[in-house]
Amino acid sequence: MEKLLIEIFNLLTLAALLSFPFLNIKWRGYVTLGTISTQVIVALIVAFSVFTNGLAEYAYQGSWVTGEIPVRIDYLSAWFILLISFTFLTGAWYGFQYLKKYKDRTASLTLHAAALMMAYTSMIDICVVQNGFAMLIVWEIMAISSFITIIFEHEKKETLKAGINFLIQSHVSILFLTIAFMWVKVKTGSFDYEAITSFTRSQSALTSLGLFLFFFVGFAIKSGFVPFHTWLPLAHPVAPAHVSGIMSGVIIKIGIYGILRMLLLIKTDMTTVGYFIVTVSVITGIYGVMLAIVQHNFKTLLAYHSIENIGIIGIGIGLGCLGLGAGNNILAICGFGGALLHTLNHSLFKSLLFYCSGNIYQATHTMDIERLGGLIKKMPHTAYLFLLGALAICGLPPFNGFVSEFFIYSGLLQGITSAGHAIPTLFYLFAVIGLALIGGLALICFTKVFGIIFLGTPRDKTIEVKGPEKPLSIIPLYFSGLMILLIGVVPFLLAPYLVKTIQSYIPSLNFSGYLQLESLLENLTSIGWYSLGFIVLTAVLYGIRLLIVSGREDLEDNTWGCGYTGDASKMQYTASSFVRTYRKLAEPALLIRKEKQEATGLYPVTINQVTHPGDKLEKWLIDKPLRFVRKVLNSFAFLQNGKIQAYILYGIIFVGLAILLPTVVAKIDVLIHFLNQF
Amino acid sequence: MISLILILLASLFFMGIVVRTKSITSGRKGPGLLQPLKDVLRLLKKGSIYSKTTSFIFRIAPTTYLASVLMAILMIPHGNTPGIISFENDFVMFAYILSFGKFMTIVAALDTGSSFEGMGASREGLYSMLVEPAFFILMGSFALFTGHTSFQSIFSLLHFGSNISYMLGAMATFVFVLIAMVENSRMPFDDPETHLELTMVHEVMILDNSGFDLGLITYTTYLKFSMYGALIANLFIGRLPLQYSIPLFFVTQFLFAVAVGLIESFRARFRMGHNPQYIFILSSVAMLLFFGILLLTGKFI
Amino acid sequence: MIDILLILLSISLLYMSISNRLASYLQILVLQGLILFGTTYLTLTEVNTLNLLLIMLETLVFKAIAVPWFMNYVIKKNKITREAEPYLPNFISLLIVTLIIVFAIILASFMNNEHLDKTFFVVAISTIFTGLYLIVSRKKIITHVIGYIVIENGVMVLSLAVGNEMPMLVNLGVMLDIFASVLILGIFFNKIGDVIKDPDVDLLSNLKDN
Amino acid sequence: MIVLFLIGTILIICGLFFNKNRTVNYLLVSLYVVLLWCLGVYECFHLNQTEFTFFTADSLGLLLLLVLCIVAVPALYHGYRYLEKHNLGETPHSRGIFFGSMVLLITSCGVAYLSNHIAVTWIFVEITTLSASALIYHHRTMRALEGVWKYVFICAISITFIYVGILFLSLSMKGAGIEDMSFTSLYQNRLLLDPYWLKLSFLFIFTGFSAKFGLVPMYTAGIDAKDKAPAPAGALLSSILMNLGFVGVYRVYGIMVQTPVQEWARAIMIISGLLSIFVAAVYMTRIKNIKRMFAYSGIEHMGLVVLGLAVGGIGVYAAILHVLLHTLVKPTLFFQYNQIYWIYQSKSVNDIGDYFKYNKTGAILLLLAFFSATAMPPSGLFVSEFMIFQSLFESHHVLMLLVVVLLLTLIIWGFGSNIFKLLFTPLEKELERSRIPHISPWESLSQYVLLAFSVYLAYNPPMEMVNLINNAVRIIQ
Repeated sequence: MEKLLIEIFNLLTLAALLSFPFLNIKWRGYVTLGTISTQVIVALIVAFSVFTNGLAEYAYQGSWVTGEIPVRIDYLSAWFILLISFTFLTGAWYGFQYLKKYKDRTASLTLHAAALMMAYTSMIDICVVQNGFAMLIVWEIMAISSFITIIFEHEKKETLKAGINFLIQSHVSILFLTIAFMWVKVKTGSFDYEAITSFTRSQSALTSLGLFLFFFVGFAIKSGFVPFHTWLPLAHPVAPAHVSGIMSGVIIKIGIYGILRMLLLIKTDMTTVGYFIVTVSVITGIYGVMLAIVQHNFKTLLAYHSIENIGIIGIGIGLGCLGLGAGNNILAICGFGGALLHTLNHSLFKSLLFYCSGNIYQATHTMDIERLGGLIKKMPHTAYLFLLGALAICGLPPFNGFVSEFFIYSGLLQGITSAGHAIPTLFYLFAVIGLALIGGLALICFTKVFGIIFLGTPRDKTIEVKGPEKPLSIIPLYFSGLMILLIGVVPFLLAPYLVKTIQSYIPSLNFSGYLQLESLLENLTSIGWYSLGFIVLTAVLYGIRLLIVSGREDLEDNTWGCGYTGDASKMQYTASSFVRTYRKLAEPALLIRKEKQEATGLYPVTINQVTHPGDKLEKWLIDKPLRFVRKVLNSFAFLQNGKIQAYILYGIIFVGLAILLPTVVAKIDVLIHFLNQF
Repeated sequence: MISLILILLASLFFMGIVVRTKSITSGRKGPGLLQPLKDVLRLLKKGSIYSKTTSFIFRIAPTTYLASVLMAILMIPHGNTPGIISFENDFVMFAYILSFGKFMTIVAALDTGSSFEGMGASREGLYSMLVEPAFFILMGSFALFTGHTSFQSIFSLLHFGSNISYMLGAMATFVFVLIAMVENSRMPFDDPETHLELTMVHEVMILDNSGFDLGLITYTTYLKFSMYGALIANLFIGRLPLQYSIPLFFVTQFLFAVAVGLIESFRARFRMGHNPQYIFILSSVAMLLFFGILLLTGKFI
Repeated sequence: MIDILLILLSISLLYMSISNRLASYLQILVLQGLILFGTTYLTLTEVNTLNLLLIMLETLVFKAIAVPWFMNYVIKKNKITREAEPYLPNFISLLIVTLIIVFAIILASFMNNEHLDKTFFVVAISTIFTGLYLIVSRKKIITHVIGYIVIENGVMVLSLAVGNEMPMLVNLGVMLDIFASVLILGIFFNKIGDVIKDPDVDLLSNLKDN
Repeated sequence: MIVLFLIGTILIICGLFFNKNRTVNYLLVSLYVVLLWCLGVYECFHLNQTEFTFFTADSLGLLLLLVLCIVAVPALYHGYRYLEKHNLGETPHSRGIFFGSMVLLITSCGVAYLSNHIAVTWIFVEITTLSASALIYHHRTMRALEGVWKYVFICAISITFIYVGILFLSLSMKGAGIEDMSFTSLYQNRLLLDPYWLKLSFLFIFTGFSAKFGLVPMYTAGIDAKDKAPAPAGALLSSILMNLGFVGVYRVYGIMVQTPVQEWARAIMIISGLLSIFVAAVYMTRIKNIKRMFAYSGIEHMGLVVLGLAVGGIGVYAAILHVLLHTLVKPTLFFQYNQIYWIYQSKSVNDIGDYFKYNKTGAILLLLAFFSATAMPPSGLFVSEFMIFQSLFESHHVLMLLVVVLLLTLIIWGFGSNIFKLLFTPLEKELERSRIPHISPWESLSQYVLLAFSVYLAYNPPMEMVNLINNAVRIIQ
């Protein structure tokens, strides 16, 4: 059953690709849309049937290079299939509208469509295939096709630059994975995932830890843990909005999937792993949001927020590992549950936010927050959807972000109360503080984004906003928005699937564990209801207010300007001035170039100040080493200097050294030996 | 239920007491205790004026602000008797609900496109961000202390037996008081009565609110005060029976109000630029508290 | 007798390293050709006569007469300046060639092979490397060709060392000699000579990547 | 059969030289292709049978001969397309020379694979030099002249080196009193040979072959040759000619194994391989001439091959596989280069771009070929590269593995930034549509087939191939 479905799933893409040459561009678009939609349906069927009927497993007879290729669809795979498919659904529909602007560029569109389908297919395959070698191949197909989708607007220089950066970094990640799988292959002679388990079981915890680290780095590059995050802020702004949405929604989540999968397979000292992951994640989260706040380009900003959310997910994962290590079920449940749920939630609201940013970009043709303002009047739907997403990503009730963060919080607090010793207690507290800080910073960031972009008055009069919003560019967004609200209000609908997925980590869930799980789920339910209650309360209060003030006449006038009655739009708070106080605090952690002119002379002159936010880690970990390597390489550029004498000289040197060096070394050895005798 | 009623009652007189204290200390015969409430009622009766640049956000913000605070109040227990809403880790929701209200007020301030309100908005956001860790550390240490993670169970199990714990209680009170000060943006972090917008935090955010909305916001501030008052009171109520606990509650609220009044009349406002570091002191104090409790529970081995 | 010839050969190398004029290079080539002629005759005692004749003919006609004459012709035809234009001063060249010979002797000292007369080995190696050195250290293309011929002579000497057992290899050497020299000289005369007057390597260093 | 083949070839070549008629030329070339395939098929059925005392189709030779048969067809076909497009100064005579030397090159490579006697191999190496030089000098330009001069001179030196190496080998045989110089006898008596001379001979032979093989130290002239030769010829130079070098080194290294010299030989090869990859990295990251870039990528791959060969274990298998796949993949780049040049009339990255707009089929092919040549999965080379890494890993050369991986990443970066510039970046000034020749998608068919074939061979290798490779590996173990 599943086998058939998965094969259909793959064949659909193939068929669509083969049909392309015979279609005109319009139909290619329709075919792509249709294919992805049907694929989503198929994938969802697979996922749900797995959730209902239990694991599906079958194998292909691979060649002797790959060995047998087992395909296992367990709850984890199903969970990820679920969220990937959903994001791709909205992404494809939104992208269909988004790309209508470019319909004259048939070639690029075709390539893009093909790559999009391939990306989706390969990602689902990654979730199901369980053979290291095959996985490497689909993994790289995924990377390559997503690279092609990213460089859609390839006539821009920075697009290509960012794209190549993405390609190289994902290649580095695949190198790490290759070495890790090779390691297992050399030791066990099999690419099957189960070999990893048997191998790590037989090895010392330290070796397994090393293996895990290789896997972790490989996947962390894809999912953007600090310090491997540098490709995200470059790739997201240049990609088309729907691709950014998909990329930040699911492509980076594939990395999370990998890490979760490896945690299922690798048997090692989970406590150490937990400490490691939590530390990395807290740093990731805080660093991401700290940089997000000072960005001017809203897509870059959202990209940094993806890093932050990866941090939150990571905290969940680490917590789960600590739970496993300490044999504390409730911790493991909260940790992995929070992580899985937040993965889903983030894929929802982040894609929503990116689609909104796409609408903004297409209406105003700028991504610079500083130039925007008052868009809520021109594009209300986008504005309110963005607000929804913003509240959700800040983890505020009654939206889904809060649910998953609550999960993690309760796990951490559980840890604090149950940990037997000072060090772990402090560690959990440190994580709690991290989460709290992340929340607060996110609040600043999104009040800034929403307030500056949508509210007030336009800060740059030259931008004319192209309205009205197309229905197709809104409907997918409402779809995600609905899901966000649903998960926020009735999270227990997801509970059965979530519980099954979590249980794959805690195979032996004893009775007390079940009780705790139950209580947790009750909590979940109550949160949902209270959130709903909060909505109702607000509504009621607003209703009362309306009733009371209905009789009265409201006056309209300019904003109070302290006596100044002229056009104050230039005097509004800008994004940078909004975060100035924060920037002053965070200066040491950031890398901000300021271009500042001082007003001189007696008479008023126009001066302006610009800040360019940079990335300290990128500067120190990527740029400088790369520059150094380039320098070293270029210093050898004399080799091919066109002089035939030199060419022959190389031969002589090679032969000469090959003859001389060993003898000389031997002689030196003899000398040393001789000297040692005294 | 009971805590809700008590807090609502307290909120009626709280600001009056504060004002009265200030006037007495400055040697004036101040207004009656109910004067602030009357102001609010007067505002509620008025019609309002809206800026042309504002949108629906601006109109709904005050309501959500009030709603968030009410929602938060519903979670506060009275000693042993739980609040209307009570579940494990409810204080997490408490904090996040409050920040929801804050989000809306900040956004509303930006909605006016004024050249001042952004200032207040950004400061408000920053300060609340800085306060949040303090609150969580505090609750975390209580959780560690009592082994439970909901307001009700925490407060019912808080008992100050040894000398250290008295000290801890004092520290907790101190932190809570200061958190309340920041959250309500009063002295010494913000001077609501200054005449200069550039130096205000909260008041400058609501420059453009008028009439009913302004009334709502003002009253919400009172509510918030009494809410924190209730939290502080809960520190001492513990498992006391009602006939003792209710008077104790009001005494605490009264002392809190007087304290606020005294601080406002004798302290000068911090320099705006230095506020962050002062606010962060809270977190450090809370950390100390945490360590103290680690000592108490004997987890330092 | 053979040793004397061989030593003469290496002395000619020394002379070559310090001589400046192309003419003297050609004379040395002629000399080396003759020396090889002699050595071949004296060494290959066990090869059948026809083969021996062939080889000796090659050494005499090709090495000692044809090639030098051709070169001379080219130099005249293209009016190549008669200077060798080395990169390094002659003194250092002399030093280096001496070092090469010493190096060859040291190398020979390592081997423990009674089947080979070490003189052949030493002279051959030093000739080959001197030829390489000449190519590397001189500017003109024509000196490259000369250097190459010198290398060939060295190879010839080496092949003579095994000539008695494996005449086939010597023939191969001869073949290589003719083949490569013809190829190189062919290109040289037909093409480069016409295209570039006073051929100088610097004119042929456009294909490069730095 | 070999003899027939040689005679037939010689006749065909003479025909090509002297005939002036186009159709006759076609006929002769197609006849030759038939002859070549006949040889290939024949040798399939006469594995390990010595004929004419000097030629044995052992498994390695057979494998290489077969890929040669495959590559030769598109190479000759594209030769025709090339001559038609570049008809400036194309005379029947020059065409005759061109195809004559193509045929000569292919033949000499093919026969050299099969030869079981080092001296015979050497002779055919000389002949390849001759034919290659004729091809390089096909455009009678100053640059071409320079290229051919350097190539001929360096090759002359290198074959002299090989010859010297052979002499040393014979000296070591003399010590052991062996007369027969064929590889089989050498393999049998490898332990009797005198290590001292063996060392020297390996050193000289390796250095000599490195010119054909495309390795440090003598790779230099090869780059210019591949750059200057017409693209179809360049394709041959960078595939089957490099294989010739590989065969030579492989067989000679086969003599060294199990002798005391082996470790030393390994060291030599490893050093040379690493240096080659390094050199490739140096130039791939800075070079702007795409044709030379393809040539350098060949250097990189050969570096990997020789590493695998030296490290041993599964590396030897991987090395052979890598060579085979590289022979299929690399020519596609050169064939595609033809189309690029027709459109832009330039080979410098600076004045070409947006290829995707002008020639979609070719552009997609180039994209695929890029992924194949950089050994990113799902390309075929990934498999062999994976195995080479694995052999490095197994033999505990982890540090070396990391260095290689780093260099390869840099290479991909340089390669990629050029290729994507070429594919996607719009030009400063658009080409006027009239000047762009229309290129039919069928032009790229052969490349697609080759790439597909390489992927197939890599991921689903037919058992026969696996067995052949394993037999070839036995020489080393």
